[in-house]
Amino acid sequence: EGLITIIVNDPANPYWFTEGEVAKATAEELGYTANVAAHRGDTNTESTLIDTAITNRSVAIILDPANADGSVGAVQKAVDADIPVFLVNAEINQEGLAKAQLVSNNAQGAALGAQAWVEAMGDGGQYVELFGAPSDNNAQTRSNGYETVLSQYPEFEKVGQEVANWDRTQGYQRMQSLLQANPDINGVISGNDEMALGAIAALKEAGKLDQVTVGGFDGSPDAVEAVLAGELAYTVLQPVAIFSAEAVRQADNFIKTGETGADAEKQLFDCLLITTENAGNYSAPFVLDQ
Amino acid sequence: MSAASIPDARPDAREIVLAARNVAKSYGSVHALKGVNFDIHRGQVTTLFGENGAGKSTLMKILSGVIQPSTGEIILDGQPVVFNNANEARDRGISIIHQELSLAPNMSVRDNIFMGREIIGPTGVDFAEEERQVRRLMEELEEDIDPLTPVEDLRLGQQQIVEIARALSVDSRILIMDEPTSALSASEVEVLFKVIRDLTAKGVSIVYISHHLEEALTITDHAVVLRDGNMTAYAPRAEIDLEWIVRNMVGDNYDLGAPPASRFGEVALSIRNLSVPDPAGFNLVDQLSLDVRAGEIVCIYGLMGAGRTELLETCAGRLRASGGEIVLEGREISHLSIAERIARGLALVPEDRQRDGLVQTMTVGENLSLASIGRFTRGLFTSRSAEKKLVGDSIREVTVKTSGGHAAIGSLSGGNQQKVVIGKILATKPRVIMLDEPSRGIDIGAKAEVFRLLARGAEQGLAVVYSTSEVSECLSIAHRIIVMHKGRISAEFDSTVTKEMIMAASGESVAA
Amino acid sequence: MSANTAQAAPSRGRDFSIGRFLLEGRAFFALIAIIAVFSFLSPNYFTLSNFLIMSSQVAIYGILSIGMLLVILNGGIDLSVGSILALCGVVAGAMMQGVEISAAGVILYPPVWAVVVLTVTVGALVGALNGVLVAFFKVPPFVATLGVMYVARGVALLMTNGLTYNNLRGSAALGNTGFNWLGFNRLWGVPISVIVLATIAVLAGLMLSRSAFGRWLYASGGNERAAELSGVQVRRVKITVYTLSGALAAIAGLVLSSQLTSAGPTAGTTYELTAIAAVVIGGAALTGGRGTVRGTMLGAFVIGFLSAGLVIIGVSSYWQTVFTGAVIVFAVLMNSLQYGRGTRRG
Amino acid sequence: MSANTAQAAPSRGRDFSIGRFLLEGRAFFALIAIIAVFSFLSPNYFTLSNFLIMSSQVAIYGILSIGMLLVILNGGIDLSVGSILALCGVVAGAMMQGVEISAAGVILYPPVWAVVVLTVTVGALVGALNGVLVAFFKVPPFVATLGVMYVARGVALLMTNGLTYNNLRGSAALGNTGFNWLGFNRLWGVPISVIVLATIAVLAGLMLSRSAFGRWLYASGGNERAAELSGVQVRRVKITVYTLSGALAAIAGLVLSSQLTSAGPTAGTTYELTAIAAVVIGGAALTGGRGTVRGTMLGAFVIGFLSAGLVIIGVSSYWQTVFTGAVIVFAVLMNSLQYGRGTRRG
Ligand SMILES: Nc1ncnc2c1ncn2[C@@H]1O[C@H](COP(=O)(O)OP(=O)(O)OP(=O)(O)O)[C@@H](O)[C@H]1O
Ligand SMILES: Nc1ncnc2c1ncn2[C@@H]1O[C@H](COP(=O)(O)OP(=O)(O)OP(=O)(O)O)[C@@H](O)[C@H]1O
Ligand SMILES: O[C@@H]1[C@H](O)[C@H](O)CO[C@H]1O
Ligand SMILES: [Mg+2]
Ligand SMILES: [Mg+2]
Repeated sequence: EGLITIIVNDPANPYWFTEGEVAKATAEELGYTANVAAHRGDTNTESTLIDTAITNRSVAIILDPANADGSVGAVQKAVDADIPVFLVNAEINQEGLAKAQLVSNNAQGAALGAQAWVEAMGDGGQYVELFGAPSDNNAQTRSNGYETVLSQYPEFEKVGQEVANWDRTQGYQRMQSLLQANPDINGVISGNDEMALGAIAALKEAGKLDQVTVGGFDGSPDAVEAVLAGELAYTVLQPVAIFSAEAVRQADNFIKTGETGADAEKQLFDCLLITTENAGNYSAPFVLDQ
Repeated sequence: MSAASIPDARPDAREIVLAARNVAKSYGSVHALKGVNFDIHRGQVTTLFGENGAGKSTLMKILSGVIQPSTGEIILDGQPVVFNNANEARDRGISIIHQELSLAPNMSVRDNIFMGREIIGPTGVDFAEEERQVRRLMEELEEDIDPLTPVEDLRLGQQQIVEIARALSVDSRILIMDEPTSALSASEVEVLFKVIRDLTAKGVSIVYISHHLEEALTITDHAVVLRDGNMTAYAPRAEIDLEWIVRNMVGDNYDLGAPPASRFGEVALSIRNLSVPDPAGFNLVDQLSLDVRAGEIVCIYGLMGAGRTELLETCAGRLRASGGEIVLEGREISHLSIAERIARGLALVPEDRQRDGLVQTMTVGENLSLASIGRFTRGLFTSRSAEKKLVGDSIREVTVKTSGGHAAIGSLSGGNQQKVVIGKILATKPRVIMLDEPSRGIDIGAKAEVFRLLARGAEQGLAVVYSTSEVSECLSIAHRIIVMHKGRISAEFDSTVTKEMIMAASGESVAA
Repeated sequence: MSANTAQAAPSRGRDFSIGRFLLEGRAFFALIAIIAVFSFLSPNYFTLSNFLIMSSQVAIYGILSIGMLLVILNGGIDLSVGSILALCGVVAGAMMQGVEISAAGVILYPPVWAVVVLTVTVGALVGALNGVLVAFFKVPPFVATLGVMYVARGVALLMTNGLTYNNLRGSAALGNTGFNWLGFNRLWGVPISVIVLATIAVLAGLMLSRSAFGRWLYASGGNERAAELSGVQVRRVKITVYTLSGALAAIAGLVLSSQLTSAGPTAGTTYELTAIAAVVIGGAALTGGRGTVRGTMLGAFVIGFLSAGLVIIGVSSYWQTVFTGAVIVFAVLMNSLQYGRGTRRG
Repeated sequence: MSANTAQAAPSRGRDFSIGRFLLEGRAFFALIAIIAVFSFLSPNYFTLSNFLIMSSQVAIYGILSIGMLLVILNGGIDLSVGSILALCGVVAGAMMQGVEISAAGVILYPPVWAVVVLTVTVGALVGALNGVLVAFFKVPPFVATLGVMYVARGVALLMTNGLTYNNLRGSAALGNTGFNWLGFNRLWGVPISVIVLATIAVLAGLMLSRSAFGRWLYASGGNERAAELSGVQVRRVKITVYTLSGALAAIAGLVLSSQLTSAGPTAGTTYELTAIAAVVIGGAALTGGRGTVRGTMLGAFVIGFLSAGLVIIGVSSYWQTVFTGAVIVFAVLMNSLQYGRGTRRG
């Protein structure tokens, strides 16, 4: 049927790994061949990979864009070469280029997470936030979402915020220093699970995990395990397995019919909350049975 | 030689083209020059004598603009001048051949000769014109060196010729030569002297520095002696001889010694049919055999490129032989590493002490103890007291002039650095010591001390092999003199031989 | 002089130039091998359009590696080029968005040529900072450029607050269109970026082989003291090469942001390593004084065509990492074996 | 010899050791200054618990930089330590998950001590590969370790397919508990990682100052040819230092994955640069032969305490990047000014 090129960010994060694997499996199920490549957040590499997709006469490109602004040119290039592009996970700041942009509803997810966090925290207290890579729109969206909810609860005082670039080790080190600066915190809210897991390791080392509530985002397998272990209060599952499969299906539709089958270019997929109660339903990476 | 070589006792001031007046130079607390007056006469050769560290090179660097004096003046053609860098001096007709080779090994002979003053044509550097000039210079110097050969492919002597050619290519009025012949063969020195005579006949003034005193005497018109940064004597050629120089340089104990009356023991080192190949295919050392007995001192004389260094480095284990045996006290050692050979009692004092002898980042003491750490290691760690004792003993034994073992090695003069290298090797308690040109670049006083040291060792049963390029050094402490030529032994003499016989056997007179 | 030296010199000369040939030949053969293998593995590899595309990808690394070559010839190293690339991209981006002059209360939109000139100037200045640190303050190049690498990256991040400037297309109304010309257009079918690379390579090649400055650079890289004593202004040479490297990084930044029509502060991370690898695969010695533009270009194409080929045949990105490392070591191992013989006296 | 040398020696000797003092003093003063400034800016900085935490953060970099120091003393450089750290973390992680012996059809769970030993062995072997490339194949250290950096990273990614091994806690049933002891526990209130660092530092310091090997290392870094002719087995020294650097990177990898109780293949990216910076700030010369463990430790603490301090007072991460670069340049600039005077003959 042709080649579908799948470009993800960095498969060293289980989230993106799943994104690539699911897309690939779906494409192969539908009879396509599929290549998974990774740009690791570098827009130049991304552009190179798009070139290659063009050279390889791909019939469609599934892309997790490296940068909301910086990836526009690369998408444009593919479009100019008449290859339909389907964006997953992150958006670009221009509409009308990609055939579809399938992303988690980060604002909804953030609100969901913040609400759960407030409940887990109880009375109030001081907290810090771990922020993702600033080049990724999701980082800001989630942070805004948290802010919107938490600003309604004046009993929670935000005493620090650090960029930890979605990374576990950085989350660990930042958390250690934040703990020193703010020894009395009792909450951590994180932009993703990797950073939250790093923070948990730091809290454990400091012997403070009992006093501190940590919230994550992504619903990665490690995080769900941590939820089950009572270390992580909750995580917000991004339905990445669903929308990356859906992106491939829309690509298939488009190839066959010229229509994606969806109403709009931007499609938001609502996130789900995972807590100890429903963690048992977690059946595969980033899949929660309902 | 022209009439100019018989100058007046008090030369006319008008003949002075370049002069230093009360020039002093200090490096921090080191006073390299302490107020020197020095004249260069038109069309004549002025030779500068002095021990290592006397300040000769420093003075020459000042005159050629490489460094600036702390105080004092430079007078060019009667006018005070200030040179801010070597280019300014070169523009005024002063050029210098530096003591240390200053060539870029990665570049061709042509590029080195025109380095920093390329001939520019309409399309960039005019390589053809440069090449033509280089060929002409090489003809003049009677050297068969291709202008396009990378300098790294030339042997040391040829590199020195390139340095000389570079200085000649400038067409300067004043040419300073700081030890230009340290790596040249006698025949090459002859050619150089002929060039110098031609130049002086054309009115070019030459300053010449050399530790080869006799050689220098044959070319000089005036002699100046520096000592400890002061000028201690000045005289025209007519009034000087070897004795005069030595007396003014170091006092009067100039004697390279005589062969010690040691009793020879068993054969300590036996070299049998040794061959060392050159990558190009022929043999640098060619089926050479030599026996050295305990207590014996053997001198290896030869021209540059005769293969002495290769012979000694192969014995020491740095180079691999392609055939033959090296037997130390009855045991074949060809397969052993350098370290193992040292442990068995065979060690080399290398030719180039800066490059192969010393670790500049370490102290005098650390250098002295480097080869014999095993002797003061107790269990896992070195014993500080044992090391201290070893260093103290070495400093005393080889009479290193230093404030102590903790001093930086760079703070020593060349001769004392050489003694440190020898002391380091002696500390390994060798049975056979090999020294490759142990006198290179060190002054006559230090030279005498080094030879005394070797003689003392031989008296105690040490077998000594040293190489030299100076005939006078063969006729000092050696019991036996071997002449090497093209990788083979071309003659063997006892200590009653004459200079002429040695030179004839080395192939020198043939070439000259 | 003895007969054996007379023999030795020319024959060693010969040996050496065969070595030279094989050396450059090797990068060349590597390139041929890479092209052959991938052409065999994928029908899409050996096409004109793919070669042009791959070449335009190589352009960025190629431009950086010419600057790197100059620095390496000088015996230095420049770790800051990736960051300078990003900083300059961001500077260009900022100017395309308009420069607000608060005193006058107006926003200035410099025309594209002015943006280019100013951006290259910024790159050159940052490069000159490296040069001054190395030449005047005697900071080892590795450290000086490492420091500048962090500082330049930090400044780029601060300038945009981590965000990316999009929309560098300018607008006709503001008189600043044309920025994407560099990255998007073609002359005689050849991408402009490739033409830029070729031009720079030819100029650098001429500079190295024909100009006095080229001689000075090789001389000061081969033996700095000797060069200095011969009247070569070694400090000026030093500052110049770092400045040129900075300027070339700026050009690479312009080409890249024009290709992407956006400029982000995290662009070019670790590109310095790729540039160094290209120079070294191309036969230059990290100790200075040895290397050619031709070799460096071959090195850049080897790396670029290899990684593009691996992507085209769909090899996992992990294997790509492994292969890149292996090729670097292998190419240089070959070089070293060769050089090892020729330079006993070096 | 002449009187002026006799004068010269002691005075230059004195000059030199004052230089030494100021040199190390400077890193020391830098540390004091950093501590003072941050203590002033934040009440939480100058507390025992913060110092312990900061020290445990320094541990990772500190262990790497001791290995780096050995390599740099030898006149080399090791860019692969960050990757080796990741590879070894992953190897340890894999063993904690159980090694399947397919022939026997069983899954083996090695006890933690065996995991540690095997992991360190793997690190040492990769380091030895660097050493062999450098010592026997004469590949320049920068290139050899750059290649190995890519290859090791690629292998780590391939081993886990990009994923992170979580749950390294082991289980009592399998007899492999205790892995998190390294990262979590404390002895006399001091984190184990700090104790590990201190132990390694003391051992390395003793090795350098008191053992024959240390002397060989300084000698071969100062002048390899002279060392060789003095009977130092320079190749063995070379291979040993790279091997030790690899082993120390493995230990750092163990400490890190034990702190995080997880091991991912992308850990340690760019840590080599931090390690180099620490060594250089600590007064070592990249040309080899000069440097001490004490200096390197100071360098590591300067970097660690600076970046932790910036986080504690809440400076933006971009400014942190800028400051890090500036401190590296500044510290080394000071060193260079000092060395510039003392080493005419070096
Ligand atoms: N740049 C420098 N820094 C410190 N000391 C120096 C410097 N240059 C020269 N000296 C010292 O100045 C003195 C004179 O040195 P110079 O090189 O002029 O001696 P020389 O007479 O040429 O000796 P040689 O015969 O060994 O060449 C020595 O003590 C030397 O150590
Ligand atoms: N790097 C090299 N590679 C190959 N051959 C070399 C090299 N260097 C020198 N040679 C050759 O080795 C021969 C002997 O060299 P060398 O000059 O060391 O001899 P020597 O008798 O020790 O002279 P001296 O020690 O007085 O310089 C010469 O023919 C020279 O061309
Ligand atoms: O949404 C994703 C995930 O949160 C991931 O953990 C990091 O990158 C973001 O874009
Ligand atoms: Mg001198
Ligand atoms: Mg010799």
